[in-house]
Amino acid sequence: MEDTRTLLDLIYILSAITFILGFKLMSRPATARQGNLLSALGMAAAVVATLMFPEVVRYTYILAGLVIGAIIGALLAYRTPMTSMPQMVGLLNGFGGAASLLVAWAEFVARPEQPVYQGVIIWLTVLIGTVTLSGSLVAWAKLEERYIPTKPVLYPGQRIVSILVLAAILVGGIWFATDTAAPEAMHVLGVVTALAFALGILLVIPIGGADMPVVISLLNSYSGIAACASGFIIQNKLLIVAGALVGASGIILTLIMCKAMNRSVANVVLGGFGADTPGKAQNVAGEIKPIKPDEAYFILEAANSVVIVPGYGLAVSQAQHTVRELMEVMEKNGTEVRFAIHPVAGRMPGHMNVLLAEANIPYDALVEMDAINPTMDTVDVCMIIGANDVVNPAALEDRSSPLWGMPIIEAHRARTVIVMKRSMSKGFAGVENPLFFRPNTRMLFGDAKASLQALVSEFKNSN
Amino acid sequence: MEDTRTLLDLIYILSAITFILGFKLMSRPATARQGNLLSALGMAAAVVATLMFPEVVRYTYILAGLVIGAIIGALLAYRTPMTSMPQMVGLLNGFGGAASLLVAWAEFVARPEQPVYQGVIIWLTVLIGTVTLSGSLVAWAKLEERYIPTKPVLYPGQRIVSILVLAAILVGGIWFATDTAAPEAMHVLGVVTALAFALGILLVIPIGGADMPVVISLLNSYSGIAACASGFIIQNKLLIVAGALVGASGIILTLIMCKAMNRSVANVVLGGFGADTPGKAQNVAGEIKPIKPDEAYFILEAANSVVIVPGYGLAVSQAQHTVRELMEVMEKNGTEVRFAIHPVAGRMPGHMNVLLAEANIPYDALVEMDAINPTMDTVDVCMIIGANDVVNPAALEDRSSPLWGMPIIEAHRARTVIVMKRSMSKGFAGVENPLFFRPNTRMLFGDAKASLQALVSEFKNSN
Amino acid sequence: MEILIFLLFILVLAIFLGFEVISKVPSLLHTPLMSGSNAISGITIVGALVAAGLGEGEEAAALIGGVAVAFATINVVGGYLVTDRMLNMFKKKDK
Amino acid sequence: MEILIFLLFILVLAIFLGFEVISKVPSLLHTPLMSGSNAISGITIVGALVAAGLGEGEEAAALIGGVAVAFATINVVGGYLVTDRMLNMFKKKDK
Amino acid sequence: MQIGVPRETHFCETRAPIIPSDVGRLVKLGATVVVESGIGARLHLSDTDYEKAGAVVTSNRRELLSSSDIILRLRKPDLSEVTLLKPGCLHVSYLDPFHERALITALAEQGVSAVAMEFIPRTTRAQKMDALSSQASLAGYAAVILAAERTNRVFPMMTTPAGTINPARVFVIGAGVAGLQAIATAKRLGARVDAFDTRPVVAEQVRSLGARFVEVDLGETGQTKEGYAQALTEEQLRIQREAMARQCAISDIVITTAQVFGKKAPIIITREMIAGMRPGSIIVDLAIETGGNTEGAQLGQEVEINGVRIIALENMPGRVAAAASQMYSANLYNFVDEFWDRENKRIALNLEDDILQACLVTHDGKVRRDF
Amino acid sequence: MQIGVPRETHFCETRAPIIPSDVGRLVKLGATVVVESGIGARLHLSDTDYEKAGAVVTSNRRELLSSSDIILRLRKPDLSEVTLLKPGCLHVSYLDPFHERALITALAEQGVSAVAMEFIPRTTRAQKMDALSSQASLAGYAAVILAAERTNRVFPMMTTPAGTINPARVFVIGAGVAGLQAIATAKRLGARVDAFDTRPVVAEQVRSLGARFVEVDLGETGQTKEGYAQALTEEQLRIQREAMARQCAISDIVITTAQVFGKKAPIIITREMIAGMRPGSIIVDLAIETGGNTEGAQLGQEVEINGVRIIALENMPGRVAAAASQMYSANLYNFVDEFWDRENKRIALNLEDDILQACLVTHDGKVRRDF
Ligand SMILES: NC(=O)c1ccc[n+]([C@@H]2O[C@H](COP(=O)([O-])OP(=O)(O)OC[C@H]3O[C@@H](n4cnc5c(N)ncnc54)[C@H](OP(=O)(O)O)[C@@H]3O)[C@@H](O)[C@H]2O)c1
Ligand SMILES: NC(=O)c1ccc[n+]([C@@H]2O[C@H](COP(=O)([O-])OP(=O)(O)OC[C@H]3O[C@@H](n4cnc5c(N)ncnc54)[C@H](OP(=O)(O)O)[C@@H]3O)[C@@H](O)[C@H]2O)c1
Ligand SMILES: NC(=O)c1ccc[n+]([C@@H]2O[C@H](COP(=O)([O-])OP(=O)(O)OC[C@H]3O[C@@H](n4cnc5c(N)ncnc54)[C@H](O)[C@@H]3O)[C@@H](O)[C@H]2O)c1
Ligand SMILES: NC(=O)c1ccc[n+]([C@@H]2O[C@H](COP(=O)([O-])OP(=O)(O)OC[C@H]3O[C@@H](n4cnc5c(N)ncnc54)[C@H](O)[C@@H]3O)[C@@H](O)[C@H]2O)c1
Repeated sequence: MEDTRTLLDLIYILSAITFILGFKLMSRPATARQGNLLSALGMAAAVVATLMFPEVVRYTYILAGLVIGAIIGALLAYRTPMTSMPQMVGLLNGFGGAASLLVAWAEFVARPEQPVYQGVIIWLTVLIGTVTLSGSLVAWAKLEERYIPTKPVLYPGQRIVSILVLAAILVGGIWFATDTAAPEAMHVLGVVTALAFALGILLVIPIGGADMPVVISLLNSYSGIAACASGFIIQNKLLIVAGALVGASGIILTLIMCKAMNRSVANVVLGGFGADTPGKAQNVAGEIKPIKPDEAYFILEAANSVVIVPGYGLAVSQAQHTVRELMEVMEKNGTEVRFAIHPVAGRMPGHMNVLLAEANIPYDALVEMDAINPTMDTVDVCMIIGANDVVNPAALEDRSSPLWGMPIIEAHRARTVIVMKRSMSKGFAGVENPLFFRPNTRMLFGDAKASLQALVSEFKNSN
Repeated sequence: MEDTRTLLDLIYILSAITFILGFKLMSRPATARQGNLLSALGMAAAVVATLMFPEVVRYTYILAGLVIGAIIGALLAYRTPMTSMPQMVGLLNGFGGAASLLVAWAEFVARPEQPVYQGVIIWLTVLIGTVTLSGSLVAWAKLEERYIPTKPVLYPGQRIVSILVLAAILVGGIWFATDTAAPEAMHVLGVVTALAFALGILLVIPIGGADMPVVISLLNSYSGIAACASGFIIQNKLLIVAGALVGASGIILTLIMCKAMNRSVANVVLGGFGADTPGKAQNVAGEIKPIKPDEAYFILEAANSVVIVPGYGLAVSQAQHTVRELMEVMEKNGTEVRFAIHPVAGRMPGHMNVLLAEANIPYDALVEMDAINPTMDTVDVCMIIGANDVVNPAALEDRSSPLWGMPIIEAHRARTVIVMKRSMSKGFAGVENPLFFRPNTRMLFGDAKASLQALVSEFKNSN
Repeated sequence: MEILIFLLFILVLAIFLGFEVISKVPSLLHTPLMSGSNAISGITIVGALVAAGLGEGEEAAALIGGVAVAFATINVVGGYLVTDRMLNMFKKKDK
Repeated sequence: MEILIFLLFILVLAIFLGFEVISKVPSLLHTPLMSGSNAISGITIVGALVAAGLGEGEEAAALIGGVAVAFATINVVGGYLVTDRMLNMFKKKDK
Repeated sequence: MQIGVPRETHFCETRAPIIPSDVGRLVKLGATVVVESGIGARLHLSDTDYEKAGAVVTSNRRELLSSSDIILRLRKPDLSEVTLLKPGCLHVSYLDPFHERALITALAEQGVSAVAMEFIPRTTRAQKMDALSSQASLAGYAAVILAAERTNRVFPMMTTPAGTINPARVFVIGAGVAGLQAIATAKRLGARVDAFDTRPVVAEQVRSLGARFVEVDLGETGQTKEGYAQALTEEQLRIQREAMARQCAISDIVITTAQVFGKKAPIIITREMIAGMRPGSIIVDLAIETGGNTEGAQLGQEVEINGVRIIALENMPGRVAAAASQMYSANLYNFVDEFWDRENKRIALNLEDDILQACLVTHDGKVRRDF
Repeated sequence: MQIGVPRETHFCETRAPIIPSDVGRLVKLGATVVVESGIGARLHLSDTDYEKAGAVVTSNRRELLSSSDIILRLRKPDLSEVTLLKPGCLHVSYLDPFHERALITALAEQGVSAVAMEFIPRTTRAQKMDALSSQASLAGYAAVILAAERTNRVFPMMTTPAGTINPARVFVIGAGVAGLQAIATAKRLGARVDAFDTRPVVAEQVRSLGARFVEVDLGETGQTKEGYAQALTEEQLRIQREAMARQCAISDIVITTAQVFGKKAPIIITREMIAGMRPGSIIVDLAIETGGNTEGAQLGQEVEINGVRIIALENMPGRVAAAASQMYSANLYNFVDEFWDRENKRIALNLEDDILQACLVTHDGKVRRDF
């Protein structure tokens, strides 16, 4: 008996280790899959060990729950199209919250008499678990673009309602925890649960669809905290360790995601009430998709062939040396890098040649427009650095364009196009460039030199 | 009573947190001092809390120990010249090991009847603590260059002797742990202690003086493990946490140090039996001090004025673009960067000009030899990139040198000199360069371009 | 109380570890990592199992526990599988 | 035994934390960091204090404990002071 | 359709209007190409080279001129040759329209559709046929090379055992196409380069080549919608000259390219300014064919004033004739290609086209635009 | 001590042996400096410039020559002037010692201590007085500028709306001081540069300038301890010519600098090789003053063979006379300074010194070294 306990505890320690290692491995692309597998193994071990617990005497519900859960889980996982992954994660997360809240309820139902501190913990678990559940459901619905409008839902007095609900939950908590054995305790807890459900909705519904990933990450952290709290209820070390890991790392991850979006968490969660997303649709068909250097890095890292199209902006930012550096690191990474020079790029004939020669880019790496265009379909990434008119597809497609008829470098035909410029402003010819709105185009805004330097650092830091 | 305990435990948790945070802070130059202070505070809190322990009833020995220890500790800390710091750390570390071993002894003497597993832990603590003590003493003596020769002490059968001693200790351990209450147990433990002392000496004495820092780091990790083990003896969570932190981080630190020296731990500790150090003294007076890019970075980061002396090696490695990059990051860091071009640098008149112009280094940044020499004393760092003859002080100091009388760039007069070249090989004139052996010179070996790139990355990663 | 202190100790260490363990994650991995850690948060299944396994006279609690097991299992199974599917996409190009 | 398990849990977490907490240390900080962590390893003073504080009938153990306190104190006091002195040297240039 | 390309007859013309590879491309379009014998002689291109590319080589210039549907040439035609042309034919060349009213009237009267290369618009689409640009760019390059050859200084800085040689200072006035290329070339050679232009947008372009832009506050200057500079007021010119004088005094090489489209080039460097310059300095005046920016400059000559050598050679692109011919020839080909009706293998002038609107000066017996 | 500097009289000499700033430095040493009137005229330096720097200007050349304790000049003295020199005086100039036995005997007989600039050793310490280096380097630069001016191609690649112009291909044979500078200059201008030399150590130096080294397996070649090339065997020369022929055929500009110290320069480019080159190509022969590397090259002339222009002008450094004079003058000053006794304000020749060992050809009435 005592020995089984010890054995179980040792298994728990091992599971905790797999979770920690799993996290480590998952933060690097190369090892992420193993990390996930490892932590899944740890989870399986923990489940099996728990089933051997001396307290576990009834298996009907357990079996039923496991079978039903596994089937639904597997179906969800395999049926969901890849594009709906974020909302799926949100949904699953909500279920985790539900489980924690139910565990708290079960403990309370089983042993209504609890010391005050346990009462507090039960209340807390219910609160956090429920908020996670309802918040996740809203996030899911928003991303699915069903049931709830994607854009922020705003109404006057929003904050006050939320604060009132929260206050009511607090009062309920005090009431409940001071005497969990009181006859009305169950009802109080019931009301708290309902209010918490409402709170979750209230908190998430005013946030725009584009910010949902951050919200989901935050809710994920909550579900970890809920699990951790329920660990205190049943005094289970593994729950505490795993829950705390998820809770803390979730917060960090949320911060990282916000930073990558150039937003603060507060801005997303609070001020974000109705914030507009940075890349809004414009007149031209399609949407602008801005990216950050680290994402551009991942695109370039995976590319086998890259064509760089330099333009006047490269000269303005005097980025010729940096572009050579980028070329070198990409070539080291096994990527074929070529430069396609448009005849009118820059502000004088041969402008680009002057720059590239100064940076010692070998003549062999330069390809003429006529030579590059036929191969453009097979190019993984076409990177456009401070060029605009010379890659404007309107020259081929729009008879009314002043550029109509001019041969261009057909960058739009590459698999992915990365455009580096500072803003959406026009080029020399003063015309809008539909390339920037194409589905396969990503805009990397900023001074060309700064963007290139960021890319080079990404390459250098990653090995 | 119960409440005091809880309070104490809470204080322990806080101390543990200060240690963790202290470690974090100490791994960045800017915050290292606060980190140290924070962990000292945590330590003080832990000591005070322990003094309030209900078990602590006698204060004479405690007071005596504290006073004597504090005085000696403070004296050692303030009297030691800065240059002897590493050995001082080694010595202090040995005292920590001694304390752990004595704690184990005390527990054994106080309660000779112990379960087997406690016996094992006591034995382990004594073993590790004692090895730490004697090993540290040897390391200290080696670094002090007193009592023991600095160079590896080798004798035939070294390994066999060590293994025999270790085996005897193991046997002693089994004997001791199976029945700690047996009359001969104390003698057995005494013998184990003595043998462990010998083992520590045997393990460290064959390692050369240059590797001592690594050894001390490893012993430091041991002393953490010893503290951790003694925590198990008296079932103290703080000892376990702090000891494990030190033990684990010590191992990491040891690995990092070995990596920085381009050695493996095994090579240092085992194969290192008699390994020769990479930078050995040569005919010329003085010693070569190789450094790694990260150290060079710290020197440059702190410099207000840097003079770069380019030479033929810069051209060979085609590092002109990289040197401009380095210049830019240094200037961004607020450092004044100038280039001093020696008239005969390179292999044709104006060779350096061609390179630097290609890299777009502004003419204003170039200073002539005659203009730079008078100001050299005020230059923080003179960085010599692939130059050799043109900075050879023998031209000024050694009448027998073939370079005698040639004006040189007087790099040796700068506060610190960093020389980047691939090896110790000579320049065009084929003569030895005493500059490389000066006390204020550091050699950054490697292809100039690679070294410069490493430096640039250091600058970029650090903000 | 002693046990609570222990749990607290463990909590503190785990939180720190949680903060440390994730430091620089490329944005490419944000979603998978979120999803993977979501699966780990399904550890609450352990608590659910204990509740659902409660014996005689604890019908109600056990039933709630059973539902909790179901939810937690969806979270765990779905979470790990989804994560794996996502990561599968990032397989390095074959060079 | 329960307590031992707790201690083990704590040990494991602390070890991981130890590994994580130090990742990239510039070689400039190697010696100070070593010295600082050496001071922390003087935590054994806590054990020494308990031993030295033992009451009647434990003369011998208390005496040993007292010596242990002395050694540990040297380690702690000397360690922190030395570290501080070293770090003091690296003060940033005033820009 | 027959395309005829006569040999250039001007004594100082070293370029050829068309090179064999473009003859080949024209033949591919479905045209018959007739070239005059000796057309490429000064480029070391033999008649056989042209024949191999598919041209018919003839010595009968009159016949060539009168039988071709399209005439491609470089310099403006002699007035005497206009009457030989086939009425209704397309004639593409420089025409110097601001000074050659008579010639243009004659072309109109002959019923020729005459295109003036000078009037190709400076739009992005028209750049491939823009000979003004292609030739100006080479002129900028040639000016720097010429200056480097003539000066007794070296351009780059050289730190040598025998002392440090300071880099030459080059000052470029007018940073249009020619000026920018001059800046780039001088920079490449290692000189310290300063530049000035009245159009404010040029400052960024100058800096994008790594040179310094000399800031002078002239007040409002502006540019035409074509991108050409506007003429300055007398007061503005005075302020400019003052600033230029200071800069010239410290420069070793001054290259002037300032032009105002359709007007005489402004005088920017006066005799006093020259007197303020160091003996041994060099001025290259690239605006000489429209009157010159330098007082005392003589078309086609190198004169020395106070030890300052003023180079005002004509036909600067002709100094790098191989490159200049290649580019001009491509400009001509691109022009024909743009208006070629591939189905019927003939030229088809769409008079609505904005390029033709600008450059087709005579058509159907009428002069089509005023200038 | 009086230092006398006569004016250079050779008709094609544009350089001055000394420039005013170095006159000033010599005066500071405590010497009296006398220069001949008109010494700097071709550099636009007036007599007043020299006077301002502290020189005495005289028109009496004979007097100058016979009264000075030290004579500094550029070219070798006329045999007729040797007898004018003050016995025991120090005479520093080029002496062309391999061809001027009679001159050197005369100098010895006159009791002059004559230093031959050609014999300044190629050591690191002596570099500051090494005129061979300083002038060769400028010759390399001037050769490229001259070639760029003469060719009708442009050096850099230009991708333009009117097609892409390929970079010129430059081939440098002999990558000593002059060759390296030629490589650097051509690279700067944007050309594709290849180079060859028989000394294997040079490959790294060529690559350090970003050019391609043409690998030819000649077997053992080696260099003297002075760093000069050794003459090749006939067989080796044949192999070399073959490889060079291939490279020349694809080059637009060929610059030859191959010399073997003290011997006639090797013929590397034969007439057949020239015939294999493209018409319009250019050869600049920098070795012409020691006989030339090109068959058919004429000293002081530009000849055309099969459309290939062979430029073999003399005094190439003189084309950038300002820089060349500055450097030569510094070389002279550095020489005087090196052996100046500052206490007694006089020259003090330490005959043991390794530099003097090498370059002092006559002393005390005797010819001191053989060559
Ligand atoms: N080649 C010639 O001889 C010549 C002569 C005169 C005119 N042109 C004309 O110039 C045009 C050349 O085309 P192009 O594609 O090279 O240039 P472009 O169409 O003028 O576009 C340049 C782009 O670079 C961006 N940019 C400017 N500074 C930048 C910086 N520091 N960092 C990043 N991006 C920067 C600008 O966008 P942001 O402001 O958003 O950054 C701009 O859209 C053609 O229209 C051509 O006709 C050519
Ligand atoms: N300026 C001229 O006209 C001229 C002409 C001919 C000769 N020289 C002579 O050349 C010398 C010039 O002096 P200097 O100081 O410039 O050069 P140096 O004395 O020849 O020294 C160059 C140093 O660069 C190092 N090096 C070579 N390749 C490298 C690489 N890839 N990365 C890092 N380091 C590299 C070499 O050491 P490692 O092998 O250890 O890396 C070598 O010691 C003088 O003696 C001068 O007299 C000059
Ligand atoms: N769209 C295209 O692709 C294209 C192609 C070629 C040129 N362009 C544009 O055409 C325009 C004209 O170029 P260009 O080189 O033929 O011009 P240009 O030859 O008419 O004049 C040369 C330069 O002299 C300058 N200038 C005039 N008066 C001056 C004065 N008093 N002082 C100093 N500078 C003076 C002008 O501003 C111009 O930059 C430019 O804007 C150029 O960018 C456009
Ligand atoms: N110590 C110094 O500081 C210093 C200074 C200047 C020169 N040097 C050295 O002096 C040496 C001579 O330089 P230089 O320029 O006066 O040499 P040079 O003028 O005598 O010859 C020019 C070049 O032609 C090459 N050459 C000879 N025969 C050839 C052949 N058949 N084919 C191809 N190339 C051939 C030589 O190797 C040399 O590189 C070099 O080693 C140079 O590095 C040293």
